Amino acid sequence: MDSLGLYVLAAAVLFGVGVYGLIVSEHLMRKLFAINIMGNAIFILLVAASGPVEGAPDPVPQALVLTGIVIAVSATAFALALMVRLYQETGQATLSSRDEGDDG
Amino acid sequence: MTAEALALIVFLPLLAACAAVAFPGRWLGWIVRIGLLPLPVLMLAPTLAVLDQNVIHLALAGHASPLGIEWRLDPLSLLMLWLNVGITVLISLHAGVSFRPDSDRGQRFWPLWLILFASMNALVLSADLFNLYVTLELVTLAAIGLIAVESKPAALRAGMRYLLLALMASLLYLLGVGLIYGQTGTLDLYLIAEQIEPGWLPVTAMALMIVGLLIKSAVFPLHAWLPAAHGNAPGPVSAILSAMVVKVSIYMIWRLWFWGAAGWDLATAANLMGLLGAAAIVYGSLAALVQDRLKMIVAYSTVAQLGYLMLLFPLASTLAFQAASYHLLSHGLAKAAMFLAAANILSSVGTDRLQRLAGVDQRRPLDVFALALGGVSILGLPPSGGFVAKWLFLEAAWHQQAWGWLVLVAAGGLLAAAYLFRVLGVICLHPRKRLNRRQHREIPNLASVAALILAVSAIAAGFFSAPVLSLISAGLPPGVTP
Amino acid sequence: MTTEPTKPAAGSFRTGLSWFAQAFLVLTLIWIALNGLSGFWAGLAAASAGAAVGTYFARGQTYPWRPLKWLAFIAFFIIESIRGGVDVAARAMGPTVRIDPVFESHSIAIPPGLPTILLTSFISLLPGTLSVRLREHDHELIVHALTPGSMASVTRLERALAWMFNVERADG
Amino acid sequence: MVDLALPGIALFLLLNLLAGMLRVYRGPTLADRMLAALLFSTTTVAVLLILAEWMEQPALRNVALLFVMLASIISLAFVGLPGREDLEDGEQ
Amino acid sequence: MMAFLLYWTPLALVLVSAFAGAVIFVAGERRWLLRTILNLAAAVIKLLLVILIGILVLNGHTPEFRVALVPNLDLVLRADALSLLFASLSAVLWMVTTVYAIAYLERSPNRARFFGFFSLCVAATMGISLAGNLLTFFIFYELLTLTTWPLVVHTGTAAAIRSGRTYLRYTLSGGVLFLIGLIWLYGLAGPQDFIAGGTLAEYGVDARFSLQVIFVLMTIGMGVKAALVPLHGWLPEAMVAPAPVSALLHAVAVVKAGAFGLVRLVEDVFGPQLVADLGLDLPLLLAAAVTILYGSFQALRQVDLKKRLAFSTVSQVSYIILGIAIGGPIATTGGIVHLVHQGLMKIILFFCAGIFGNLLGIKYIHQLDGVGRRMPWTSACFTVGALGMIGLPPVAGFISKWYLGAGAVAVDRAWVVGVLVASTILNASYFLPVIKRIWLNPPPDKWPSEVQVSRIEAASLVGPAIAAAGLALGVGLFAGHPLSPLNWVAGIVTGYFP
Amino acid sequence: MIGFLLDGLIAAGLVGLAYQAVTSRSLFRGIIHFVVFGLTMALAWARVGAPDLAMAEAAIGAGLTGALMLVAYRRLVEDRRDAPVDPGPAKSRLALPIAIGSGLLVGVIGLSALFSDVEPGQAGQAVLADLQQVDLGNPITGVLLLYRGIDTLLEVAVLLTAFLAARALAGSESGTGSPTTQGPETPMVGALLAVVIPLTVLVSVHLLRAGSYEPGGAFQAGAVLAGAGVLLILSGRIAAAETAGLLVRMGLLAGLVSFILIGLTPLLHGGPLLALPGLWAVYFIETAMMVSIAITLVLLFAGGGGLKRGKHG
Amino acid sequence: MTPTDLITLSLLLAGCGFYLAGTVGLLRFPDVFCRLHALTKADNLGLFLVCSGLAVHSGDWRIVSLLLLIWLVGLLAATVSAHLIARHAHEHEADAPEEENELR
Repeated sequence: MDSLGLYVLAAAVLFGVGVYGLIVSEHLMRKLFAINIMGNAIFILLVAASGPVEGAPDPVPQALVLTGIVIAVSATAFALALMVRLYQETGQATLSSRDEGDDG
Repeated sequence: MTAEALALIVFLPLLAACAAVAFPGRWLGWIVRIGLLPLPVLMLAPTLAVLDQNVIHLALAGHASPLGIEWRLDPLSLLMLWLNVGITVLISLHAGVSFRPDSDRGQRFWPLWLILFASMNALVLSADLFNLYVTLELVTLAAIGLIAVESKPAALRAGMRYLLLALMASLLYLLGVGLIYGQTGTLDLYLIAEQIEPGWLPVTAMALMIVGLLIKSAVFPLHAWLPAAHGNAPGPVSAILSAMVVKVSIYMIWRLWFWGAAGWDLATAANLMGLLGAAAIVYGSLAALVQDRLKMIVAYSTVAQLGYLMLLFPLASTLAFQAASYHLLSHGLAKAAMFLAAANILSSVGTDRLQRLAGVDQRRPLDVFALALGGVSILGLPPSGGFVAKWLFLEAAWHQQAWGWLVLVAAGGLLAAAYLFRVLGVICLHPRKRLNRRQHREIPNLASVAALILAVSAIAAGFFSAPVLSLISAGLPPGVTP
Repeated sequence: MTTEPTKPAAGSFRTGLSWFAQAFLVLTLIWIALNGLSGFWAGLAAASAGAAVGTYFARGQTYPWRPLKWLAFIAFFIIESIRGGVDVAARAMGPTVRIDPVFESHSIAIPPGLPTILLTSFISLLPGTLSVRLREHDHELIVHALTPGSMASVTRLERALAWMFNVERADG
Repeated sequence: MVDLALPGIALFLLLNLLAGMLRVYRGPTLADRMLAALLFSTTTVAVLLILAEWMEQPALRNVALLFVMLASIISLAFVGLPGREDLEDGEQ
Repeated sequence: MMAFLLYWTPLALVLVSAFAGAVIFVAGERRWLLRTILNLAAAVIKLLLVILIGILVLNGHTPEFRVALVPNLDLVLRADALSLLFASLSAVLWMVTTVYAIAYLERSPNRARFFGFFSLCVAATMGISLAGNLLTFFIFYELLTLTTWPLVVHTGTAAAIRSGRTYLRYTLSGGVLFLIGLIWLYGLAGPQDFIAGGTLAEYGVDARFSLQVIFVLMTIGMGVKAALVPLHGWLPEAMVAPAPVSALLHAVAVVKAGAFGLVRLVEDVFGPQLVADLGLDLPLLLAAAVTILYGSFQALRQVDLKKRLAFSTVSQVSYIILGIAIGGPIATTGGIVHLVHQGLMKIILFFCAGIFGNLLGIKYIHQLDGVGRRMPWTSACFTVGALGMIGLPPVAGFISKWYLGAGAVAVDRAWVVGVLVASTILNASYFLPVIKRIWLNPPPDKWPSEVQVSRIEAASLVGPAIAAAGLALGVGLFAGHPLSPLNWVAGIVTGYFP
Repeated sequence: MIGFLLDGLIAAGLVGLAYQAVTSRSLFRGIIHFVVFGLTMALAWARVGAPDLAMAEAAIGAGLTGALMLVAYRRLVEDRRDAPVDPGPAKSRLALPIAIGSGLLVGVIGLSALFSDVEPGQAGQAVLADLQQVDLGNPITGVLLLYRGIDTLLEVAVLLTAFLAARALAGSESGTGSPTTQGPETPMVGALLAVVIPLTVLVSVHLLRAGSYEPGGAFQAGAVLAGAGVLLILSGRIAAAETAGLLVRMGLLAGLVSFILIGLTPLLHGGPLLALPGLWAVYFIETAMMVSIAITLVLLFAGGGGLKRGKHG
Repeated sequence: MTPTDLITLSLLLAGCGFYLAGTVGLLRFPDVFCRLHALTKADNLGLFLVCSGLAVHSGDWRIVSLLLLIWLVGLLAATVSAHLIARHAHEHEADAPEEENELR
């Protein structure tokens, strides 16, 4: 096993941790952590699991992950804004819904 | 011509969105018009080209796949494109009233709307797995922004739930994409079919992608986010969400399944998908039956109707393809109409709780009419687009001796009838109850007219199916039995 | 390219210009350090952009250049900060923690602006002292000392700064 | 020789960092937890510089530069927080 | 010009009332005059169109409108002789019903909605009558379900909503079975137009089971509307609808559509020969017989006038099915002609019941005492209708029964005559007491709730009833005329039994 | 061997930090752990041989994410009502099995993908082969702009969309709190800014330029620049405004619009869509994108529709 | 081993030592202010030594200047951060005994 395998393993565990956090956490920010962690796990896999090209690492997965990171950041920032807004409106930063059937 | 037209179809709305951000205020209305109205005209060139050549490849930046990204326009994507353009333009009529461009709301709404539109066009065209991921994210973010645009608590909560699930779904999809790339070294949807044999890794990759997309398309039992999101969003947004946004994910599943995994033996999985669809039909309809808010009923109806699209997997024949595609179309039109009508009723009465809508047909006859017409198509009663789809489904099921699916499709309409007639009954049939006049708010007629046009198109779709269906049958995936 | 940030001084155009010029010079040097002479024009553009942004948002006063004094001060400072590091390392690694923390108040004798700032930030690197907060319009500094005797180094630093900036300490 | 020692030093620094992270658990105050973040940025910079030397990836020096430039952001953001630890809200 | 007429007249016949309905919707509640004019004009135009088509058909043309709905599946509107029979019945009865309904609903709310759907309903009925293949028939059949639902629930009372729900449950489920059968049939044999004598006649016996199942599915699908026992449950409940609706439902639209569909199914799709070969005629015959007897028994038990009429319908409509199930040209003629005869007679009865209910508040049979003196014209019409139902000459009903009986004997099913006799006795025993009450019993001091109406209004209520009664007598008396329904049907039937 | 240990330590650190981030007792600790997790990711990327990603992660993780989280956290605690901010973990018996299951799944997938006879990436090979003809040293920049330009274009659109969506949320009444965290003014912050701000601008241009031949590029540069903006906001030099001024709007859109317009121009003379007409276009678009990315991120952080000079500016 | 290597190694090792000291101080010192002492002084010295060691090792003037720049900026960031954290702690926590905080 080489270092890449190590990182792949780490990615697997990270993914598990992310899933665990997503299920267990009530607070939205933690859910976001969890999702980001899952995302990072997948990014690692993406880079690690694609073989090298002519000795150098394959640039395509890296470019993909770079795009993925930007998207993750965008989504996280928006999610945080949404969470804050939700908190301002309802006093809750969780999804334990009390009044789902609001008049739309 | 085609390349130019396609480029504009994607980028004109995007540029208009930019312009809408750059010049809010007086010009916004015109910017939106420029961004939307030329699109139906622009669609002509690609349409002619597809009729002529059937499939058009467009290597972006001149680099064909696997090096670059390709756009690929075939009959199915052409249908999706038309559907998106048509429905968006029609809903925009409504949105032009409910989100007036010169208002503050409008300035927040329109850029996102245009981006959503452009991104769906880009998604439909794209033939690259990762590019699809990016467009899908764009669709999702724009859609959630639109859901939450009025910042009502329920909508915020629904948007948040949707966002979390959508992010998770995208991750699953992305994982699949990564695996596929690792296995094949290419990301082109149509190249991977040639590259991989169905070993367990490719199958897992495909499964991951499909599960992710199933979440995004809210197929039972992954539907939990949909009713709240669609039921609490502003009217035009609910309409486009139900009519298009969930559909594009299903469209992607079709692409993966029938093109990407062409030639795999997926019978068991296909039956599983079909069962999911069946469960969605039954569950969605039953859930719609017990809702007490109009928009929630319509939203659950979407959950149910999405189930029909899943029946394509077990049936997988030309007829089934035509059926599912036509269902896509007719449901899109009908559901958009119903959501718009429901939104008009909601904003007119101030609530959409069913008990308080008795007699609203006096006040908003056009909306109720649109609702009813849309409902007819949803029920699959003739003569409507929904009926054509249902008929084709039945025929497809018959030809494969798939009696279970046949009965399901046939009986599905009954379930839909149960909740739709409940709505109509409550709305129209309380002679002595009158609406409280004070709460009544006038809405411009254009809003109702938009709903009505959509509803009438859903019905009219029952009469003009021949060209569409022959188009679809010209673009069948490789693996489908005729 | 250091600053007195509370408010831009009056006659700000000239100070601004000179601040800009200094920042520009330093940034150009840094660019050369990063890239060598390749992309020099881009470097010039970057340096001027950086200097402009800095001038716009974070400008302070400028001080005349006295390279020799600065060098001498840097030597002093490096020695002192090594002493500081060794001191705290010794205390941390020792068999018992020989500290007796105390808050001290130090009234600043050098003028506000860059001298005060340097004082405040360097105090944290000196043996046994940590600047905690400025008070009384930046004239009083609360210092956290590991041992009561540590305040001597503060006075030494202040004297060095006064020497470097050619200012008289207020308390003579 | 040095090239052999470099990863060892990086490893040592990381272990060191790991030990420092204990402070985050121990707390007890918000500020204590921030200290760990601070420690983290200084240590990581060193690790990155060493890695740059060892792996012959000069770009990592740029990464290190980013670290030090942007490290203060978190401190600044932290300073804006209302200070009392009772804002830590884990337990009821 | 001729080609144009031949192509477009069937569509025009359907669209006339659809268009009228749409305009009525748009015009809204308050445009009474426009609505009335539209209603009447559409009815007249429709009648004229039917006459036009009749002339065309008599001259040996077959007007046909055809458009592809789905590739290989056409929507066909074609006026053959049988279509024309049903279409003219509908057109005539719609005409009188419209007049009646305008007066009947004079003061009730939601008239725009009512007349809008009323018109659409007629459009659907026209579509059914002109349908040139099963798909088209199905489309309009479902459309009919849809457009009659608002009429059934029109009053909006809890009972109405309940009955509306029952109605939907029955008809939509029936529609689903129909649809499955239809798909099956199309899968098996491909889409084919109606042909006299049966499109499937040449179909081999190897798909015997499939064909049997298809026949059963479709019979159930249509039997729901035709109120075959045990699928009749919705019909008595639907009596909560306003009288014109009941009249229309029972005499023309819904029930008749079901029966008409069965005629099409047996004669034009399967063909009588194939039905017999498949051994399906006897079960159908039994179902019809049971329905006739059961309906009559139930009618006997009802004290509510409209309910009694409803069960009477259940029983009478099955004569049609009985006729086609017996087989042979004579009985078939009797059955099909009963389509017309029953329509005319039943509409009289419902008109009259509506008048009694509307003007005097009479709901139950015992309240009819002496009404003959209060309302002699109406009562006379009622009597004509009732006697016709019993089968007394010279009213039209006699002719049907005669042909049925003769036909049954002709194909060696004499036991059916027994059914007919029993049914006649039952008919007599639930109608004669009513007639006796009307004419012989003394009137009460006070009617349940009497309403004063203007002369015009009264005339437009009673007029249609009289007209219908006249027609019912006329077709009975002039059954020998070459253009009478009887001869018309006889002409049609020769196509089935070459 | 030592390298392996190093990697092991980093990997273990990642896992531990992640676990702490989602389960630690208080939300604040979770945030700290998450930020540190991001920084460790940068190390991991460096080790995996992806310095571009390390740089991106550093720029984002070191500055933006942490600041975003902390500011959001501050808004939560400031606006605190009766309900506790963090209700703590939910009890779920299924969580652990599901998590372990999915972790195992991903592990098995990942390892078998790693050890299966992986096809050398066709796309990657094609990129490396094709890049020889172009004077662009960094293949990743090549992929991002030349070969998969639409991805990048849409990625900028995603960023813009996130901002627009967040702005749409802000509503008219709630655009109050600019996340200026500076309490009483201290000259130290001024000193910091005076050094860091010009330097970040310089470094971002450096990274941008470097992007064409070594790790770096528009996103990294934009993120660094955004870091400068965040610093300025935190120190009160810039504040959130209700609406954006013309300059901000232009900057916001520059990347997307210039990419689209330049991408459309080849169509005028029959060229393929999005084929950039030369390296100048790459540089131009990258510069515009850097500005756009920076401004978008700053606006997202500021939580308003625009920027204005703050009270400490 | 060349003399350059020797210098490099010893500088690096010394740097490690100071890092270690910083961490030990961080763990051992009683309150946040004392810990800040350890962190700022020891770690910055450590960074300085590591940088110098690497500078000696590489010998390229551009790398040296980059290292110098990194160190200077790090120094500034560290002192400012330390100051800010100290001030924050001083403002907010002087009145709140720490042991209570731990449990809250």
